[in-house]
Amino acid sequence: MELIFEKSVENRGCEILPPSDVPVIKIENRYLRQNDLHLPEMSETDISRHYTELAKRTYGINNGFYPLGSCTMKYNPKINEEIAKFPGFSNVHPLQPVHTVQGCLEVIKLAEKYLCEITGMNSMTFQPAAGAHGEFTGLKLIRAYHEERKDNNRNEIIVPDSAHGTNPASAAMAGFSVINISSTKDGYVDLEELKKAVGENTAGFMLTNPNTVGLFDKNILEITQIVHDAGGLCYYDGANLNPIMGIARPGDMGFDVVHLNLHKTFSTPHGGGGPGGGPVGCKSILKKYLPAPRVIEREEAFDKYDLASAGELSIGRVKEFYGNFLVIVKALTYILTLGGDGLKEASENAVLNANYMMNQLKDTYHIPFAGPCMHEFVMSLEELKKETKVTALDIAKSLLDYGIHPPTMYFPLIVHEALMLEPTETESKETLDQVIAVFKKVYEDALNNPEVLTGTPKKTPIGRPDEVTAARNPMLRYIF
Amino acid sequence: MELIFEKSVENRGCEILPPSDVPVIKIENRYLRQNDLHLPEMSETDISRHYTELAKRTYGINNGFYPLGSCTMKYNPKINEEIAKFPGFSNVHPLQPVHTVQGCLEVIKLAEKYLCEITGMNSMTFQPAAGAHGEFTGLKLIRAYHEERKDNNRNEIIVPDSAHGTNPASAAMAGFSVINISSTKDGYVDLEELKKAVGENTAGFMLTNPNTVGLFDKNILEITQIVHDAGGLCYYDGANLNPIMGIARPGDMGFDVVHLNLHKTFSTPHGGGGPGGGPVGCKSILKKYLPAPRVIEREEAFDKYDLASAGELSIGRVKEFYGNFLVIVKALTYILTLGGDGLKEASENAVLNANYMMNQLKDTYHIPFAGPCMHEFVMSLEELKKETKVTALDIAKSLLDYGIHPPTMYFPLIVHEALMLEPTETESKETLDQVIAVFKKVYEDALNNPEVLTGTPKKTPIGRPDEVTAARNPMLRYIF
Amino acid sequence: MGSYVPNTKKEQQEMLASMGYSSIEELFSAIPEEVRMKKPLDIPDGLSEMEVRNKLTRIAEKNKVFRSIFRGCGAYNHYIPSLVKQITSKEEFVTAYTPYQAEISQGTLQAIFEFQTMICELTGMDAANASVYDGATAAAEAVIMCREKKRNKAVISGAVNKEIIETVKTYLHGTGMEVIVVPELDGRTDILALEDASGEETSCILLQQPNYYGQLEDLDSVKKIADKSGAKFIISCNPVSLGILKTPGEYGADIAVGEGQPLGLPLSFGGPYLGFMAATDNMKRKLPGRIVGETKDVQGRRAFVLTLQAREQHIRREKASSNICSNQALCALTASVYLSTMGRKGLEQAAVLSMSKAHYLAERLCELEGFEMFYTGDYFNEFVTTCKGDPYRLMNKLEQHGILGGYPLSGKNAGNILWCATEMNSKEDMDELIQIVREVEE
Amino acid sequence: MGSYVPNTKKEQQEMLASMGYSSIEELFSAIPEEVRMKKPLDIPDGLSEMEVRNKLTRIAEKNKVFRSIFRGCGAYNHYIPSLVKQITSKEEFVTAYTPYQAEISQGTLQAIFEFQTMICELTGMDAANASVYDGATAAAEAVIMCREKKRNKAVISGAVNKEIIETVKTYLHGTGMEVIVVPELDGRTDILALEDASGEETSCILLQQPNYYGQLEDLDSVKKIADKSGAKFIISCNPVSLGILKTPGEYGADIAVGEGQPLGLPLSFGGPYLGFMAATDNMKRKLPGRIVGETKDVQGRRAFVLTLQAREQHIRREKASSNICSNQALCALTASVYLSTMGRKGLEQAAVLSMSKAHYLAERLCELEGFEMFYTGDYFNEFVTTCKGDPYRLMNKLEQHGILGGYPLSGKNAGNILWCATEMNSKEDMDELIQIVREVEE
Repeated sequence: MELIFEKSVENRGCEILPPSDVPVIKIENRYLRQNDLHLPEMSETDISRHYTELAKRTYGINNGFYPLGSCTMKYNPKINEEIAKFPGFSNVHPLQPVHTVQGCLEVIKLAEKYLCEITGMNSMTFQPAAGAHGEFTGLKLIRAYHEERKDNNRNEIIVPDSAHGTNPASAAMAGFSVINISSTKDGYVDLEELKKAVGENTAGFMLTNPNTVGLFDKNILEITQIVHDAGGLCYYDGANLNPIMGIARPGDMGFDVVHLNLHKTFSTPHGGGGPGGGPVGCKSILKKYLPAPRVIEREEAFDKYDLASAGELSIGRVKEFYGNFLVIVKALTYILTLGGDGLKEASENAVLNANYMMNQLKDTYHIPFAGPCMHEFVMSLEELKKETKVTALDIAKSLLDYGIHPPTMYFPLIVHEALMLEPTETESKETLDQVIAVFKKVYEDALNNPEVLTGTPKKTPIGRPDEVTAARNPMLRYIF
Repeated sequence: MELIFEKSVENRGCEILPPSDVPVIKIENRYLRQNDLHLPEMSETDISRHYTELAKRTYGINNGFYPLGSCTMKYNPKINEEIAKFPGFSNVHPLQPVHTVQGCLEVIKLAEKYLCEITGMNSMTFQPAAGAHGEFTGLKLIRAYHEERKDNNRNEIIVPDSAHGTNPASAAMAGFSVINISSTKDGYVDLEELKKAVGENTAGFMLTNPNTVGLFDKNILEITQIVHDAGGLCYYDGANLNPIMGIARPGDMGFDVVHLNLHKTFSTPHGGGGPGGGPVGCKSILKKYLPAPRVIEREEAFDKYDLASAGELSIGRVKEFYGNFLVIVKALTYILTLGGDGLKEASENAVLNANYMMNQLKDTYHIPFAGPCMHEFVMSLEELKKETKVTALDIAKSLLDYGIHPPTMYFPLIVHEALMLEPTETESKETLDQVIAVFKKVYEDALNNPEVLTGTPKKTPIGRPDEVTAARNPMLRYIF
Repeated sequence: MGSYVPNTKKEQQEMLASMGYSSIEELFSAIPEEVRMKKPLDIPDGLSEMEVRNKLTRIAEKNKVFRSIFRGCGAYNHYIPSLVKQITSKEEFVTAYTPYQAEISQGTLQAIFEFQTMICELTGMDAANASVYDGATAAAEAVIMCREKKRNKAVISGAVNKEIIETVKTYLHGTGMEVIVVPELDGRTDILALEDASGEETSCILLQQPNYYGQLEDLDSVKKIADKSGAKFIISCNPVSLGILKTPGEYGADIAVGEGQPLGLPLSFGGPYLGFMAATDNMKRKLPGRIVGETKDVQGRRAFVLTLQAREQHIRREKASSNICSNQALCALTASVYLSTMGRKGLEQAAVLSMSKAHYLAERLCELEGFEMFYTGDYFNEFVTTCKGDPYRLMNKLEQHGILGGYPLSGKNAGNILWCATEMNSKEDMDELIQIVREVEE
Repeated sequence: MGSYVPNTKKEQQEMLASMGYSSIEELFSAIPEEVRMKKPLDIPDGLSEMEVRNKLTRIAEKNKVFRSIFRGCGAYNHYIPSLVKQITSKEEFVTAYTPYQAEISQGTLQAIFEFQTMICELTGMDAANASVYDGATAAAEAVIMCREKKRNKAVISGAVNKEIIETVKTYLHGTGMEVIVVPELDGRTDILALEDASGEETSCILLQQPNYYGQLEDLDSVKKIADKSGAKFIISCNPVSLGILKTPGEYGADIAVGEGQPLGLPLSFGGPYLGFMAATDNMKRKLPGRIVGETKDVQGRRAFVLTLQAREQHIRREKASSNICSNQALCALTASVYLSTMGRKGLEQAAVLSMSKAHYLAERLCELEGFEMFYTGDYFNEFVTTCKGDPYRLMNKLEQHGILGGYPLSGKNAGNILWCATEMNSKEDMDELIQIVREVEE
């Protein structure tokens, strides 16, 4: 379809702002832009239609099943959105005096309290804007810890090969060397590998548990012990927290730092890529390193909450102000709605739904890791590919024609031709049954009519795009 | 697609209300319902998806061109919607004390003032909820006028055959006999017919001007004079007001009563059929008959506005409270946005767009009435039908496959195989050009491949429905 | 000046030139000089969006938004789920026209079909229409539906909301039909008077349940009277109450009508609201307004269409059953989404909570000296009490605390107050109200 | 308790039974007993939607919403058109995931492509990414982009917003890169000191335009210093100001970054905001984060995809140019819709109005005794004045009138106030402010 710039007509436009009621200031020419500014010149009618068309070419959770493994695409409650739009939250300047933002500070403090309880941590910062940002922040805490102890050789972060790509990337960004270790064939941390990897250079170890193949690592206490014994700290990647709320806590597993993805576990929307929320929780030993300002609570009845600035040991600021505040509001709304019991119910049903799907599909698709799984499971299309040349990608693209968002593809890297499914707890059995039928049908087609699948999708606004050309000759903007 | 009832699962649901914080009252059995109440039992996820799917199967102004003649499907500004949602408007109880609703009363009074200026009337009631409701109310005023004068034989309302169906229906509902008169071949009021029709039984005459073929009746002063001379009153159907704002006023044409369609001329949304707004304006002689309560303005600085109850001569209430209040808010927002000049600019461009389209299409389609037209024009497919058997309906349905809403079909009744186009002023030349090209293409197809058109639409969620069966064996609800 | 005209001056000139004109003015040549406006409209200059928003913000601020509302009388302060607001704001639903073009209007049509079904379920009736303007016009249309050649008297209980009675009277005036209002007795319809008023000329009997004073009527007795006189029986009902109360269908009504505002529509100073109408199978072709029916498309797929159009004005003109054209479709959609979100249990809960809160409030109020129940029958969520002092003085005091108290009645009820409670009134709020009343009246 | 779990207990049992289990508990058998929670979460019981809404309403009411705001410092109170709010509330945009599946994500992808184009246009640069977290992290990422083997010193002006400087420092700490902050002089970067600080080890020079104090920097001189030392030149800019101000591209910047909040995002107590980044063509492959490119689909139709993914963490892992995964996509969409709605003229108008209002306010303030401009250079819409008395006392007084006054500065600027104006501040509001200041300080 046409770009908005191609719909623009010179001198067309909307009348949004009034004329000036004060003398208009002209600034010296040397400060003025020389080149024309090309922005769309459009009527409201046409802007409205343009974005309506774009919305129609976008697939949201409201459009159907969205089983992206490790992404936890659960339903985003509308009440969260409504509350985040309250003027008392959205029309507040971040630098207002603290006595005028007691409500905002209460939101942050309550969120800290509840999320610490859920994770078994003692303190939390909400400044990180996303999961990867949280990882970076958490690793900075680990760095600060070793630095204060003058343990200056600890510059290695150990990461299993099943980890999300952000883990090694964050470690590198935080200035660490990354030590990759391989997993066992069952997808667990290989204790022997870990033991070999730890040592006096070990700053920390990063893990998501349940791991990226959807299994809870039963050796978790031993794992964290090994790291601790070697003088390292344990970092918990919260991407997979959804199945264990109220059931097991990273803090109790021996983790020292954790980040959460509010946009996964705590139902805030993904927004087509963001904004997210990546708060970082830590044990007491790391509290003094947290970014500032931090919300503190006092005994007083008035101005109960205040902002404390950074202590000397703080790693410093990782973002402007206090994080993606409205995302925190939404997450808190969700927590208050579900309550302690409800969070556990959510986790239980996330696991139930995943196991149900896995069980229904296991006779058709190859499931490399035996269940029960946690909230997600991985299928391997390796054998199907050998037999029929149909790839995981082809299966995924075929699903599009049934109005289903494909699972995460080709991740984790330790499984070949992987499709990783996470149905989440907000899907009903009826939806799962419908989707299961489609998965079976697609597999049938792969066996009987493989060439049909490679031509999919057919019913989407575009077919498969040429990604190679896009990367080779990047066209990254419209040229006027 | 499935009905929401078919997606319901027993005991599923949303948690909206809290448990009771007071003792729960049980009422005597004889007051209790006996039969089960079947309402959907659904999760939020599934309700959201159900209505998303329904929205996708609905065509709004944001989806594209909507040239429904006589319906004035202009752009519905978003600022109107935003303002109507202000708690200061939407959370106000209709029976609050007047000193707590001064803002609401000001909205109604301002709307009255501006709409009287636009129409050349002296007073206005906002109680009527829609155009037809306005007609009914206006006709009641006419009845009250004659009754007070003891002119008790005046029970006939004269209506031209080009009129909207609501005109005769409203007249009948208000207890009048309807006298239909035929139009001239040019679509105007036939003065001779009118002269023959008026007499001592004439209560009034209803007309829309510009008329339903899009022409301004040049004899308008003579027409209203004939009616007045016969002792009748003149009613202006405001459905076609859009082309004459700031240019000519019903009051100046000799009309005594007028209704407006806020959802046509004043940009409030049609809502898939409503709610609309059908305020009725009248000359001073009719003011005492208006429905009550009426907003009155006082000199005082505080509580400037008050509500006056019905005088003895009032026709009485035609609706609860004060009309579709939020619709009035939206219309007032629109009027304040455009201002006097802007309203005229809107009318001028409505006429320009209609003439442009007519002119571009006139060599292809048969346009029975010579231009320039006002805001709409009528095409006749009669000859095409004779030649190719392709009907106005077929042309209309073909447009659906191009993502265009068809024009009004088979109206006015005085034109055979009519298609009536009203592009409105909020469409751009580019859109008109695209649509014109489609109209020409469809005509080409009608000549060359008539059978293709009769099979249309092909790209819509359903094809042509079987309306005959629907009416013969009505299935008006889902049976559980 | 704000403007939604996209075409630039340059484009306007191009368009004119393509037709051989040089000014827009020429397009208006058909309008006689005598009716041309000689001066510009006396309406202020247009404003930018920001100015308009500021101006209307200031106007809205002149209204008081009460944090606690104990007033009903036909407009009820119920909780509106977030999902309802979100769904009914979808542009497609908001901006679409009446669904004449079924192929691209299945969304609106199916939503209405579902609405009709829900209204039938709520009321226990067989067929419903796609809405009329409000509860009062629904009642008026229902009365008109019942007209028969030799029956031209509509009997209406005086315990029906006055606004409804007035509207029915306006609708019937001049049509040859007569309205007979039967008085109420102790807050309920005087059944003996009703029996007296009903006879072979009675076309219909209209009652409201719960009635204007919140009292529950003895509708079984009314049904007997209706049957005896051969009149149709119309019940105007509160849809939330039908979450638990006996339905019009169960009472044997021929037509059920009501104000749908409690089903997810904000108070909005009185509108837009929603009139719903449902009838028995044998009266369905007399229903006014839009009706959606299920059918199949050319390929045999389920399809919905506007049906029984032969009743309607655009086909039948002066012979139509009603003149209605625009209705309250978006409000009907709102009610559907509300009922889907609340579900069976949720609606029942809303009804039980409203009734329980009202009874708690009544009990607490009547502990105060000078306050007692003015009517003694069973009631749902509204009730009338006496007031020790001047009700208006009490209301002013409550207003200072952000509370909209009950409605001070007039006429023979002058000095009394009509109270209302819903699930929105917490015990805490009610206790606060009682405390204030106590202070004022001491 | 609220719950978004659709499956009923009955269905849960059916699902378990189909797998041969009898309780959900059994599915968790892999979790060792030692790490199981022994007691329920210490979190209050869940609430119904209505209760949650009430609870958060009360919390929100503890915040003060000012009707008039004269504070900026990185968060600006601009007008947000209604259309922007409407479009960005569309569920498809709000709830979609990162557009990996291009076939069903053309909407998000095209919107980002359009965003990239608009950011390039605003900044005068060649290529932009799909957003990072905010203006501060954008600056930090830009500094990291400039790292070269022998150049590990980033030179930053002390007139840059302190939050940005702090964030850059955090990002660089421990990476072997050093941050050198060059002092400001009379509210602008000390050019001589900057020249001294820059040399062959300098990887980049970062300035802000307009700077933290609202002053306009002499960026032409900075460009010369950058060129001379061979360092990259990064400009952090206010996007609204670029409606009229010379662009980073025109100044010869290698990278332009900024906080996109002024482009249609509400103040929101500091977030979510929007970091934008644009670079010259030869640095485009060093940009962090998502980038959308245009290509064709199998049928030759225009198509958009996430591209240059070889830079990214999910492909390159520890060798990625950044770890960024989630960004601020919906905020980027908001900025796009804002810029489309405002258009070229509208953005220029926002800039001119903001600047003009600030100058009016400054002039009026400086008519008061004890108030004068602390810095004398040209400025855009922020400026620093002295204050006759205690700035905090003045702020309290203004607060009582619903006005959020300027920001009281600290450090060597203690006692001074940093003021800001935008198109939202009417002359009337500013005159009122002046009147109050006059009264307080007399």
